[in-house]
Amino acid sequence: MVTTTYMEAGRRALAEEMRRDPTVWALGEDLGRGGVFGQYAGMAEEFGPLRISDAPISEAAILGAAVGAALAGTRPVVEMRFADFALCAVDELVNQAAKARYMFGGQGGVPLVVREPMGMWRSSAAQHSQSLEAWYVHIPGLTVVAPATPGDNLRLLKAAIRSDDPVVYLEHKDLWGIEEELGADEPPGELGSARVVREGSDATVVSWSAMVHNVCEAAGELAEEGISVEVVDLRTLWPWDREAVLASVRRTGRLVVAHEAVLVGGFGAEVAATVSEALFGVLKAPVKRLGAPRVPIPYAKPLEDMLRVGPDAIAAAVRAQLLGPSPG
Amino acid sequence: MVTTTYMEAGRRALAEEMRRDPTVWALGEDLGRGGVFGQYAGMAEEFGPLRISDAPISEAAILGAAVGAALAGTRPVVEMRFADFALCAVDELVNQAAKARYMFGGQGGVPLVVREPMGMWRSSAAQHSQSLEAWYVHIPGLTVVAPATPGDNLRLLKAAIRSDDPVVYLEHKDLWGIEEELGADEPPGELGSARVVREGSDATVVSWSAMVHNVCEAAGELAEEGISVEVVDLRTLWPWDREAVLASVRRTGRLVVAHEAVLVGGFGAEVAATVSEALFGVLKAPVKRLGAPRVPIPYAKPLEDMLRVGPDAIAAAVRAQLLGPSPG
Amino acid sequence: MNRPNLDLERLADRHRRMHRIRAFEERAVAALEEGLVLGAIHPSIGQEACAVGTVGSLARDDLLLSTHRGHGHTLEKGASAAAMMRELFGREGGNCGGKGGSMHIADFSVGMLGANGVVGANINIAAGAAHALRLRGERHIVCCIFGDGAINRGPFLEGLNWARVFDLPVLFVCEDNAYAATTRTETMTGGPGPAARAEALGIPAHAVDGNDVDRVAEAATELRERVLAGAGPQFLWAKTWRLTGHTAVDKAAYRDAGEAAARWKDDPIARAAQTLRAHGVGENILSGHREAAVEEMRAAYEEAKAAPWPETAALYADVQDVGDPREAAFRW
Amino acid sequence: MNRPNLDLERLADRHRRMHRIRAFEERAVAALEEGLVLGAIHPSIGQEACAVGTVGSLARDDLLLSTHRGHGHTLEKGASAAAMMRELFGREGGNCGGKGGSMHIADFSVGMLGANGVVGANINIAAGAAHALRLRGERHIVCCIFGDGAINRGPFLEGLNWARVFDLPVLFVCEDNAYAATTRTETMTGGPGPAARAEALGIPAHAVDGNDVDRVAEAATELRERVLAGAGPQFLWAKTWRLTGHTAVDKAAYRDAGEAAARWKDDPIARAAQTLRAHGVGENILSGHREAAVEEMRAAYEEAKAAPWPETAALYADVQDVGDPREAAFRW
Ligand SMILES: Cc1ncc(C[n+]2csc(CCOP(=O)(O)OP(=O)(O)O)c2C)c(N)n1
Ligand SMILES: Cc1ncc(C[n+]2csc(CCOP(=O)(O)OP(=O)(O)O)c2C)c(N)n1
Ligand SMILES: [Mg+2]
Ligand SMILES: [Mg+2]
Repeated sequence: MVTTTYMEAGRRALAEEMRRDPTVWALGEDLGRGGVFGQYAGMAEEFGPLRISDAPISEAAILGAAVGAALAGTRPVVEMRFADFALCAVDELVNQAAKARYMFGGQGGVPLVVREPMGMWRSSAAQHSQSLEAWYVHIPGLTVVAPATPGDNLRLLKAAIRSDDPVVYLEHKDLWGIEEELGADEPPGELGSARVVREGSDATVVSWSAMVHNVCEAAGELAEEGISVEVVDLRTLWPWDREAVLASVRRTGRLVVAHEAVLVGGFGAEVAATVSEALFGVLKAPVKRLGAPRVPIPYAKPLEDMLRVGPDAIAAAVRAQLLGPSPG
Repeated sequence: MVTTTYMEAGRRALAEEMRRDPTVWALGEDLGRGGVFGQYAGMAEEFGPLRISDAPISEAAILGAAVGAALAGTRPVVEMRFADFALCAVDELVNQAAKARYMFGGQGGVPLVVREPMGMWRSSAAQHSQSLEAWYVHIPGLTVVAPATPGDNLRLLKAAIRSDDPVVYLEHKDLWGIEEELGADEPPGELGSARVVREGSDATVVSWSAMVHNVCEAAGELAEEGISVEVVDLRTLWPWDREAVLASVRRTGRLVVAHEAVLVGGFGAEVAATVSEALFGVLKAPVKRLGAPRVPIPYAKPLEDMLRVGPDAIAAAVRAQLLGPSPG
Repeated sequence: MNRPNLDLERLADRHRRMHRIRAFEERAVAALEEGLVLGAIHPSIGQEACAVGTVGSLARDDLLLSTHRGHGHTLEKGASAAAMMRELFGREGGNCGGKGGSMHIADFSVGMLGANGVVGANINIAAGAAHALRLRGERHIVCCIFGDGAINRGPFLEGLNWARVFDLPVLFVCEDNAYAATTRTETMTGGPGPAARAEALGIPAHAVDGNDVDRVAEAATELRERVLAGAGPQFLWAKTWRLTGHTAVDKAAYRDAGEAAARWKDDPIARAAQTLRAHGVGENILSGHREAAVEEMRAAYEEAKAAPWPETAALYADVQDVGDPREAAFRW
Repeated sequence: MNRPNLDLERLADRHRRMHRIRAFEERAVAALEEGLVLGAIHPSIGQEACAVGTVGSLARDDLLLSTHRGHGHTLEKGASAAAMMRELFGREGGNCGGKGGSMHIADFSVGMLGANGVVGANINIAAGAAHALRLRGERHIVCCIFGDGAINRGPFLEGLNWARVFDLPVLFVCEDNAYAATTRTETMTGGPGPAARAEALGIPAHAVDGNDVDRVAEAATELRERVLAGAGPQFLWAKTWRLTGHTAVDKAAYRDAGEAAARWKDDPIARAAQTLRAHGVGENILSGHREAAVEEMRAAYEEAKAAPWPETAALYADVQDVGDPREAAFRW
């Protein structure tokens, strides 16, 4: 077992896949010097500049070229630097990558991974902090992954690279440094399978990415009060593990969905709508969503912090659930 | 009263606003020859090429320039031709237009309207048919409008042009030809107010844009069976008229939300999640969402038609609601 | 005109192939009027010399990325006219199983990786396909065709720069038909145009009379050789004219009827025929090309008309390997 | 060096202003190390001649669009250093109320319409601002500054083409510091570079030694005059060098220490000082500039440190006029 950070896990996944499959390569700005967060440190040295390829500041070309390279038989891993910059290449992702296999009637596939470091991180303000996973889930053809732990980052990035379809792979910048003991041989994970992080009987809390850690903290707090929370980490948002969530909520009768993204139109709405419909009559309380208010992300730390869904808010939402429904 | 098409209503709204306010202007490809659907017919003749401005095939520049022109004191109305091409200008809309007022601490505003003809229309296939309203609702700073009738297109486009914030204005291509009698003097509508198209007592059906017409058809059918449906047209998706929807569902106890967009992650999820939470215990049946399966839009008409949420599907969903909840 | 390299047989063959494209599109336009072609189509009538000259000069293993106006390119790359017609009709057995239509036509079996409904989007894709060829050590080229309107989109800069920086085997072809939809492209284009822009990005550019099929073919062949020889990306600017409307239903009323009439005199098919005639090729051969093409496309039309619609299951096929596309839509 | 137009007083003033920028950024870097500046900052140390030469040559009513590396531009346009420091600290009274930070700094009261966190995004915005000036019949110009890395983004082509086609009053300035983050820009740039690309889009381009503040100012002044006179957009390519890392925490270990040391000898402030010294300007004046600047920024720093955080209500202010941003998040 090796102590491995979330960042190192991503590096390891890519390196192991590149050793295994010569058609895997990575492209993005500054990769030759290790990438902007150091996620590619040492890789150009091992794999050379052709397979760990620098790129001009041309997001549309980075993603568009990856589409072409995928159609022509390679497996590009695209580094977008910040999820926000992926907005410079949306036609390439949504109109091209996601639809090519379908529009061409299955003649070709687009096995590419788009790594998009997401989320709030150190007062990065409105153009460097967004969480837009809900957008990608809405687009047919895209697989969407948002790992919360080093182990999942290792295993799911491998799975993403082996997928024959385009995968939007969202790493959370706030998680780069977290650590986990990982084995020398970690096989690819399964896309679409959730993880029950903690079992519980009074309420289920569903989340993904960095939010999972806040949820765990809240669950710990609540345990001390005698409230038993089941924590489900979705890990993959498309496909999402509906069965696991429904099974959990069937047992607990209560659901809170928490995410960092803006609440309105967030992926929590999909989870809440699905569960509210499927478990109507089973739910003991209305499904509660937690997310950011609908404001751009401000710079000043106290304001930024107000946007965060912290352990306290999560714990409060669970407690409120246990009090039963509020009058409609 | 004048018989007015949905398309003509848009033209009239823009012309009336341009006559009223010299800072209003429109820009987009082919506008000088009336625009791709004829929505700008005759306007270059009245207002000249400076105010009805042609543009190169540069969607990023069209929208980006509109942001600059709005920051510098004019009110640009951007024509995106097909909502799908707006994906070539997402940074400009989401990272720039939507956030400028906030990031700059209120120093400047971005009063622009982005007209995006949306939706399925005559086998236009995967890159000319999308409905992505859910994306825009998720973005702080954007107002989102999707009118269903000529009258609303006239009144709400005026309101959008007078708004001091960026408005994503989604006209449905399938509605261009529908007609309504409109007065000579139609004041701007109110952004954020829904319209009860038809009153009813057994179930509420919420929709917007072209889907409203299918819902009305279904309601007519159901009326013959003795089922009384209240039809709510949201008209504006952000802000959306939560109060009107809740008031209606409080009375009927049942809700179906229908939209043309992909169901997963569609705006229907927001409506369903909100109502399921707010009216827990009041609902007589689980909120039912109707939307497209998660596939790119195919070309062949029989396949395209399979994606459509038609009056029959809506009627069936309402009937199922009246049978009560299915077992969870 | 001085024709040092005139090869009558070759020109005759090109004349025949241009007629195939013309006949395919005339058939498709008629079928659209009948309601059999479902979506919009963009005829390349008047531009056939570009298709035959450029795509006809590629090897089968070369890759091709085309545009919304890509019937001619696709035919020349080797796709079956019958399969293409079925695709335009949205039928089973279309190249894309009826799911793409004219704007997304593709035939991967002959290296045609797709038309594109988004102007300019094929440029970055082409650069990336060439990147893959390089990574895989394959000695082919990628040919990327786009219109004069596409040079005003960002991907033109990004994709050409990409190909230059990574020294990729791409032949870029700007098929300049003077219009972008209803807009005279030059009114929306700053500077001297396509070639200057390519050169400024470090890519050698060559202008050619796009209505002279032999000249286009010579230029394309020569540039393809250079690309294969490792000279890096090359740029061909073929000047032609769009003889009909932007789409099949566009009457092009925004342009001068006189000019259109004059341009018809420059019809590349007529020009090739004139040269052939001047060199003694018989009228029967020339009209034979036309008739054979018309007959081929009539047969393709009949076949397409008789073809069944795609199976219902096709709706959910080839979306992606994981996840159920019907999810939620019909589930609970 | 031959200095026909040397105006000692003017150069001295420019020297003083360059020192203000330098001192502001040195203060900000120190404050970042203390944890007082919250987000990333991109110092323009070594590039002050570009800011003073270009922005210093604008009129107050001219508009300016800048980049992530925009402190110098913003100061020169007339923003208060104290307000800027408060912004970097995320405090009340910052130019953007603490909601923007360094990458979104703006001061609309002096025509500075914003830094930008997205490389190249300011180019189309600038073209549009100029479009508005034209529509409103105002006789000002828009100045748009971007880096050498931005010329590889699509908006460079689209925005410059836009300005040319509509003949807009924009002065584009490429502040070429040889790097884009850790990348030597020339390795990712096809063709001869910024000027050639501008020219290919029909915009006259002019290269200038970006470390010679007088030359930059002369060129900018002249080009601004041309723009005002109706000559259409102009392009200035100012070649400089980034003396420190990409961000304040970047040690720039990826580049040769020798080169950096050599480049420090070309420090534009030192160069101006040398000229002034050679023409008899006293050491006390020169060091006075530095000291006054340091003192001004120390005061700005103290003031910012003492400033309160923004009020809680600021979180929900200035999102948009309609709709409740707290909606749903806290409602039911
Ligand atoms: C990004 C984008 N913008 C606009 C359109 C609509 N459109 C389709 S074809 C066309 C004209 C293209 O002109 P050009 O590139 O010269 O090709 P041509 O049609 O002349 O072959 C336009 C504007 C589009 N398909 N994609
Ligand atoms: C679209 C986009 N891609 C990438 C980045 C990350 N980034 C920030 S600054 C920078 C380098 C910019 O280089 P240049 O334009 O030369 O400006 P400089 O930093 O040298 O002033 C990069 C890549 C970004 N902000 N926006
Ligand atoms: Mg054209
Ligand atoms: Mg630079």
